[in-house]
Amino acid sequence: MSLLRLENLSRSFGGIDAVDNLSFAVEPGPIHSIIGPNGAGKTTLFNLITGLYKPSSGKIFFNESDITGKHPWQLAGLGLARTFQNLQIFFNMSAVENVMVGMHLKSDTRFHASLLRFKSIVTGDRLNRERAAELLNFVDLGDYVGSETSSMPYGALKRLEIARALAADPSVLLLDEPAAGLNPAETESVDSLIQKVAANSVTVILVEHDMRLVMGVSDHIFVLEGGRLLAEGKAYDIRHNPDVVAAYLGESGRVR
Amino acid sequence: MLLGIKELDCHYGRIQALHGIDMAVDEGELVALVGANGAGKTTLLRTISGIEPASGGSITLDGHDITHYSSDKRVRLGIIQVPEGRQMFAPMTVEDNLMIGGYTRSGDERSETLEQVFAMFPVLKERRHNAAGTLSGGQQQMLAISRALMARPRLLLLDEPSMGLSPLLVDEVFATIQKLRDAGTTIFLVEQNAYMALAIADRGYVMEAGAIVLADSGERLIVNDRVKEAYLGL
Amino acid sequence: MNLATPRTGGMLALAAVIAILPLLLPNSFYYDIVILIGINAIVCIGLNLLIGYTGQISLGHAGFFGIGAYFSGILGANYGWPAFASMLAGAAFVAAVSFIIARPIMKLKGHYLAMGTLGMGIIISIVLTQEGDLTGGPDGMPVPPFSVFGFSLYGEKTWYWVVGVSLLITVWLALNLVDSPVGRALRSVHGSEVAAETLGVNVPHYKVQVFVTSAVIASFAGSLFAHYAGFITPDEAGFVHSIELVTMVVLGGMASTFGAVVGAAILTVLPQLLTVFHDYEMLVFGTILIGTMIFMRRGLVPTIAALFGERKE
Amino acid sequence: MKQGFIRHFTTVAAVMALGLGASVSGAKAAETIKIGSFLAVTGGASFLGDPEKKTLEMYVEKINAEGGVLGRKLELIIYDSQGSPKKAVPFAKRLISDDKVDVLLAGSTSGATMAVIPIVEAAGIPYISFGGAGVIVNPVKKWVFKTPHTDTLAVRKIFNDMKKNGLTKVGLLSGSGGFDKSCRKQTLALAGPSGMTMVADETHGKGDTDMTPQITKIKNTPGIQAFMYCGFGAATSIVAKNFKQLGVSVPHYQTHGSASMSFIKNAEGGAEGVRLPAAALIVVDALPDSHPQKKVASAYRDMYTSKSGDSVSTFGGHAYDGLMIVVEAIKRAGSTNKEAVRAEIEKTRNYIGADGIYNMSPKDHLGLDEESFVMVEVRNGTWKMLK
Amino acid sequence: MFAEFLQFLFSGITVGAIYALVGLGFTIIYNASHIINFAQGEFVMLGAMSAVFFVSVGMPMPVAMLLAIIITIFIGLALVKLAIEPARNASIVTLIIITIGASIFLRGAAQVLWGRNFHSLAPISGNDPIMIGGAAVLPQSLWILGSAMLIVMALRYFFDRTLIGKAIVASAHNPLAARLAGINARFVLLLSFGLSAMLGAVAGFLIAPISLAYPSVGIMLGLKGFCAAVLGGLGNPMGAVLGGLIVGISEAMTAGYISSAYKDAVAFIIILGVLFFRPSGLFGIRGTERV
Repeated sequence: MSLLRLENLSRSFGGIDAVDNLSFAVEPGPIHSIIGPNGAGKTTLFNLITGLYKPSSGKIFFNESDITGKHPWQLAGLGLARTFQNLQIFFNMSAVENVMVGMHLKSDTRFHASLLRFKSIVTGDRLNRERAAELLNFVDLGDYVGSETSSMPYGALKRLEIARALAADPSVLLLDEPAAGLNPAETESVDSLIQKVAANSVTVILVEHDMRLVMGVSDHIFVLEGGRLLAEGKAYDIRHNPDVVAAYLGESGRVR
Repeated sequence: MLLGIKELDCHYGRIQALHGIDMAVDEGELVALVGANGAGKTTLLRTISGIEPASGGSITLDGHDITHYSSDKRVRLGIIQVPEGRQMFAPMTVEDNLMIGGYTRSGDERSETLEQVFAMFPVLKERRHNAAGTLSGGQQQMLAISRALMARPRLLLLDEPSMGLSPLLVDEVFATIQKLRDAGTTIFLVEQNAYMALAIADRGYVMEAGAIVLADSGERLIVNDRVKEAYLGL
Repeated sequence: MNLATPRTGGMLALAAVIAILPLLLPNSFYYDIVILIGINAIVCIGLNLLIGYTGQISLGHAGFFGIGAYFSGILGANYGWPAFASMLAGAAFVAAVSFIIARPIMKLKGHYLAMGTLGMGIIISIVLTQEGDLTGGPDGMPVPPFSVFGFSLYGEKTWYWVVGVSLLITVWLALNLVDSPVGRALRSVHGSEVAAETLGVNVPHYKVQVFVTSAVIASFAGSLFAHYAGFITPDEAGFVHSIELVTMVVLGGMASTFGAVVGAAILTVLPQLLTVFHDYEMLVFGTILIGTMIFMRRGLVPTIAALFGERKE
Repeated sequence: MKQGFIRHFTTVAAVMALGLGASVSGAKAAETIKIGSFLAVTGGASFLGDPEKKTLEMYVEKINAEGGVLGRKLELIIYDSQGSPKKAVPFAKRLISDDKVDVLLAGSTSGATMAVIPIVEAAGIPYISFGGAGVIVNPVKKWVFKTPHTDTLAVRKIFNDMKKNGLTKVGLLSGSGGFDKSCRKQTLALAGPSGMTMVADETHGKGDTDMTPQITKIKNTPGIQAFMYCGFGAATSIVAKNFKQLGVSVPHYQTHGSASMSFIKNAEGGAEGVRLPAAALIVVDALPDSHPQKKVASAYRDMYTSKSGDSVSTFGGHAYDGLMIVVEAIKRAGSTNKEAVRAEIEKTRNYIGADGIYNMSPKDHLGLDEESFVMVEVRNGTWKMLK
Repeated sequence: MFAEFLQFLFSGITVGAIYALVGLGFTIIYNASHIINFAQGEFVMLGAMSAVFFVSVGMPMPVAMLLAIIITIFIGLALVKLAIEPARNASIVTLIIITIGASIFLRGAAQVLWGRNFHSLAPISGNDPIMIGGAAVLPQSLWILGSAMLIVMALRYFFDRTLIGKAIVASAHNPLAARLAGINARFVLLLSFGLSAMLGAVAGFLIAPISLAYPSVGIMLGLKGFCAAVLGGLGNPMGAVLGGLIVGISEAMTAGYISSAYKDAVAFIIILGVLFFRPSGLFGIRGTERV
C-alpha cells in the first residue's frame, strides 16, 4: 500500500503545463525528496498535494483514499502538513502562538467557548502552550519561546515553520526548500533536524535545491523535469543517471 | 575592465542572498555565471541592474562607482538586462515592445536600431503588429533579446535565456548569443544549463549559496568536476 | 487571576478609569462625550477584530451600526416593542444579513473587498434614507428611551454606567476571543492565509464568523446609541461614519483592543476641542490619518507599547 | 501593552481636561441672559442659517446697546450645525448642559428641529424653532414653539390661488427632507377637501442635482394643469431651472421655502413666472401703508439690508420674530425662570412681526394664519405681489 | 414614450461621461501603481471649486479652466510627494487609508479656503436647451459629451502612439520589465497622478454648472467613478469609459422608470453583483490576484 499516490495528475496555468500527467507513488518510509531544475513543477506539485491548487485533471490518493479536490484544512486533518519555500510565518503572533495555530484542529474551537473563555479554553491553551514550547525545544528554538516573530532571524523562522507543521501531528510532512537561504552551518543542522523528525515516524517529503542535503538525507528521490517524472531511485543511482545530469547541467557533448 | 564588482552583499528580506561577490567583465567578453537553483545568480543580476539595492560592496562601470544609481540611470549607461522568463509586455505589439526597449535612446537611434534588429530577426519584422503574447516561446526570447538590444547595451545581462525552451530552440538562442558576441557585444550570461553556457563563454564563474566558488576559463570549467558538484552535491 | 498580565491589568485599568472618570466630569455635556466615546469604542473593538486581527478591511460597517440603531428606532417608536426585544431583533437581523453577504464579500481581496464593503454600506444607508415611511427619511427619526422592567433609562449619568459596563463587557469578550484558539485562527488568516489553511484553519469559515461578529457588535452599539441619543439619522449608517470608524481603529492601533478604545476616545474628543476652529476639523482629521499611516503604521498603542518594550530590554 | 494603554489614557484625560478648562473660562458673567442657538450657517441650507445668524447678532447687539432686557445684557451662543440633524443634537446638549443657556432660538431646518425636540422636552427649556414643517408644533409640545409659517398654511394659500385661476389637476414634485416630506403630506391630505386632484406625485433625493427625469414624467402626465414643488434650498433653483429647460408650459408653484433672492439668482432665469406664498416682508414696498406689518417689516428690512449688505429674506424674519417674542416674554415674566418664560411665550397675543401677526395659545405654538401670507410671482428677477 | 426615454438617455449619458472621466482617472493611477486613489473625487471637486473661484475674481472662463487644471495637477503631484511616496511598500489597506486621509484633507482645505456653501458656475454656452426628438438637451451636456470624447481620444492617442504613453502602459503590464527598459517608476507614478488630476479637474468644471460646486461634491462622483472603473475591469481604460456610461444610463433609467429614490444605489448594486459573480469586472481581462 502506498502512502501517497498520484494518478495522471496535471495542472496548467494559462496553457502551460506546470505539472503534466504525472503519476508516481510514495511508499511509506522516512525521507523522500523531489528534485528537478527550476520550473520543473515541484512547488506546484506540493500545492496540489496540500490542496492549495486544484488539479486540472488526475487524482491524488492518500493512504489509498481519494483526496483530490479536498480543501487544505481538510487535508491537514488527515495528517498532511507542510512548510513553505517563501516564509509563511504569522508575523502578527509570537513564536509560541505560531506553533499553537498548528494545534488548531485539536483545540476547542467553539466560538462561544472562546468568547466566554470556558475552562476548556483556559486548560486547553495551557496544555497547548506547554506542548508548543516542547516543540520549539525539539527544533532547537528553546531560546525563542517568548519571542516575537518579527525579531527572529531567518534561520530560526525556517525552523519555526517546521515546529508549527509538526504541531498538527502529521503523518506526512512536506518540506519546501527548508535550506533555502541558509548558510552551510545552518543547512547542516536542518539536515539533522530532518533526520530527527523522520526518526519520530513522520514521513518526510522534501523539495530542495541543496543537492548535498538531498543526496545525504534521502532514502528515495524523484526527479521532475517540465512537470514530468524524469527518474526515481536512490541517491547514488540518481546522481549517475545521465538524464538527470543532462537535465541539470545541459548536455556536455552537444555543443562541442 | 567594463564591469567591476567588489565584495558585493545583498539582503533579500531576511536572507543574505549575496556574500562578498568579487568579479569582473571586460569589454567584448562573454562571461558565464553558472550554479544551481537558488545559488543567487538572479539576485546578482538584479543587483547589477539596480533592481535590488546592494547592502555592501561596490559596482563599477568603466571604473565609475554606480552602486547607488537608480535602475533607469544604469540603463542609460548601457547596462541592459534580459530578465528571466522573458517578461514581455504581452498585450502590446512586437514593435511597441521594441520601442519601449529603446525608451532611453533618441528617436533616430531607435529607428536605426530597429532596422538592425529586424534585419537580424526577420520573424519579428513579419509579426511586428502582433501582440507579443501571441509569439511562440522561442520568438519571445528573440524579442526579449532584441528589446534589450534596442537600448544599445554596452553590457548585456542575460538571465536564463534557455529556460522553458525545447532543445532545438535552445540551440538557436545560443547561436544568437554567439552571434552577438562576435558582433562585439559584451555579455554576462547566467545559465542553469552549465555545459552549454561554459562551452561558448570566454570565462566562467561558478556560484554556490550566494558566493562565487570558482572562476576560470570556460574550457577549463567545463571539465572541472567541482561544477558538477555545485549542481548535484557529489 | 494574575494581575500582571496585560489582559487583566488592562481590564482593571479600564475599569478604574470608568469608575473614577465621573469625579472629573463637571456636567452632562462631558458625560455625553464620554458616552459617545464608549459607544464608538464598542464598535471599533468589533471592527478591529475584522480589520486589525483578521486583516480584512471594511468600509461599510456603519451600515450595521445604522441597522441596529434603526431597528431600535422603528420597532420601538412605530411598533412599541420593548427596547431589549428590538435590540435583539436588530442584532439577529444584522447577523442574518451579514451572514448572507459575508460569503461572497469575504472572497474578495484588497481593493475589491474595499469596494464591496463600501458598496454594501452605502446601499444600507440609501435604504435607510429612502424608506422614509419607516425611517423618517434623510432627516431621521426619534427613538423612545430604553426601558427595562418599566424603568426608563434617562439622563447622561445613568447612560454613563450602562455604556461603561457594556464597554467593559465588550473588551472582556474581545480579549477572550483574541487569546483563544479561535482568535489565533483569525490572526493566522491575517498572517498568511495559505499557511493557516494548511494547518487546518477553515479560512472562509473564520472570515464569515468574524465578519458576522463585528457586524453584530456594531448593531448592538447602534441600538445603544439610538436609545441614548433619542434621535437617529441615516448619517449613522453613512460612508463618512464608516470611514470615521476605520480611522479610529487605525489610529488607535490595528490588532490592539485597547488601541481601539484609545482611537475612539481621541477621535471623539477631537471634534469637540476643534469646535472653535471647526473649519479645520477635516484638515486635522486627514492629516492625522495620513501621518499615522506613514509614521506609525501600527497605530498609537502598539507603537508606544513597542517603545516601552524596547526600553525595558 | 498595559503601560502603553495607561499612558495613553492619561493623555486622553489630559486632553479632555484641557477642553474642560477652556469651557470653564468661557462660562463667565452669570448676569447675562443666555440665548443658545445652532443654525445652518454653512452648507446646503446656509441660505437659511446665514440670515438667521446675522439677524440674531445684529438685534442682540441693538438690544444690548439699548440697555438689554431686565437690565441684563443678552449673550448669544451660536454653533454651526451645517444643516445636519446629526450635528444639531450634540450642539443642543452642549448648549443646555454646558453653556447653560436660558432659552433656545435655534434650528434652521425642520430636520434639525425634530432631532433636538426630545432633548429640549426632557431638559425643559423654552425653544423657538425656525423650521418650516407643521409637525414641529402639531401636535403641540410643551416647550417647543416656532415662528415660520407652516407648510399647511402655504399649501392652503397655493390651492386657493390655483382655484382662483381654474387649475385643479396638479403634478407634485417633492424633496425628501423633513420640510419637503411634511409639505407633501399636507398637500396630499388637503387636496381632496380643497377640490384638487394630484395627478402626479414624484420625489427626488436629498442632494440630487438633476430633476429632469421627474419633471419629464410630470410634464407628460395627461391632463396636468399646474406644477407644484415642495422643498427648499439649492433644489428649488434646480427644479426651476430644469422646469424651464424642459419647456414645461403649465403654471409653476413653489412654497415659501423658495422665498429668497438666492432662489432667483441660482435658477439663472428659470425662476421667472414661479408663484409662491411668502411673508409680506419680501414685498414690503408693495404693501399699502395701512397694512399692519408694513412698519415692522420695513424697519427690519432696512436694518438688515443696511447692516449686512445682503438683500432681505423671510428666513431672517423668522429669527427676528423669534428673538422679539422671547424678549417680550422675558420682560413679561420678569425673570429667566424657564417655566415662566415658557408660559409667557405661550401667551403671546397680537405680536406684529416680520412674518405676520402672532397669536399663540396652549393649543397653537405658532400663532400665524393664512392671512400672514401674500402670493408673489417672480418677474424680471424680483418678487411681484399678486392680488 | 420615446421622447421620455430619450430624455432619460441624454441625462444618463451626460452624467455617465463624467463618471467615465473619473473612472479613467482611477484606472490610470491603478495601472501605474496598483493604488486606488480615493481622493480622485476630490480632484473633481478641486476642478469645480477652483474654476468657480477664478471666475468669481473676474477671470474669463477659459483662463479659469486652465488655472483650475494647473492647480489640480499641482495638488495631484503634491499628493504623490507628500503622502504616497513616503509610504512606499505599504500594504493595500494602508494605501487605501492614506488616500482616504488625503481626500478628507483636501475637502477640509477646500472648506477653509472657499467655505461650505454651494456655488454655481455659469454654463459654457447658456441654458437654452436644444430639442432633439422631443427631449431637451442642455448645451452643457453637449460640452460634457464632446469634451469627454475628445479627452478619451486624446488619451488613446497618448497611450497608443507616444513613447511616454506606451511607457506608462508597459509599466502597468510588467513593472519589472519596464524598469529594466530604463523607465523611471517614480516618474510614471507622478505622471499618472498628474493625468488623473487633470481628468478630475476637467470633469469638475464641466459638471459644476449642472451639479453646483461645493466641498463635498466629489464624494459621490468619486465613488461612482470607482464603480465605473471596477465595472469595466480595474485597469482597463476603455472598460472604465463604458462602465461610466453604463452606471450613468442605469441611474437615469432607474430614476425615470422605477424610482428616483434608489438612483444612487444603482451603481453600487451593479458593482456588488459584478464583484460577486464576475470579480474581474465586465470587461476585465486579468483574473483576480493569484495566491
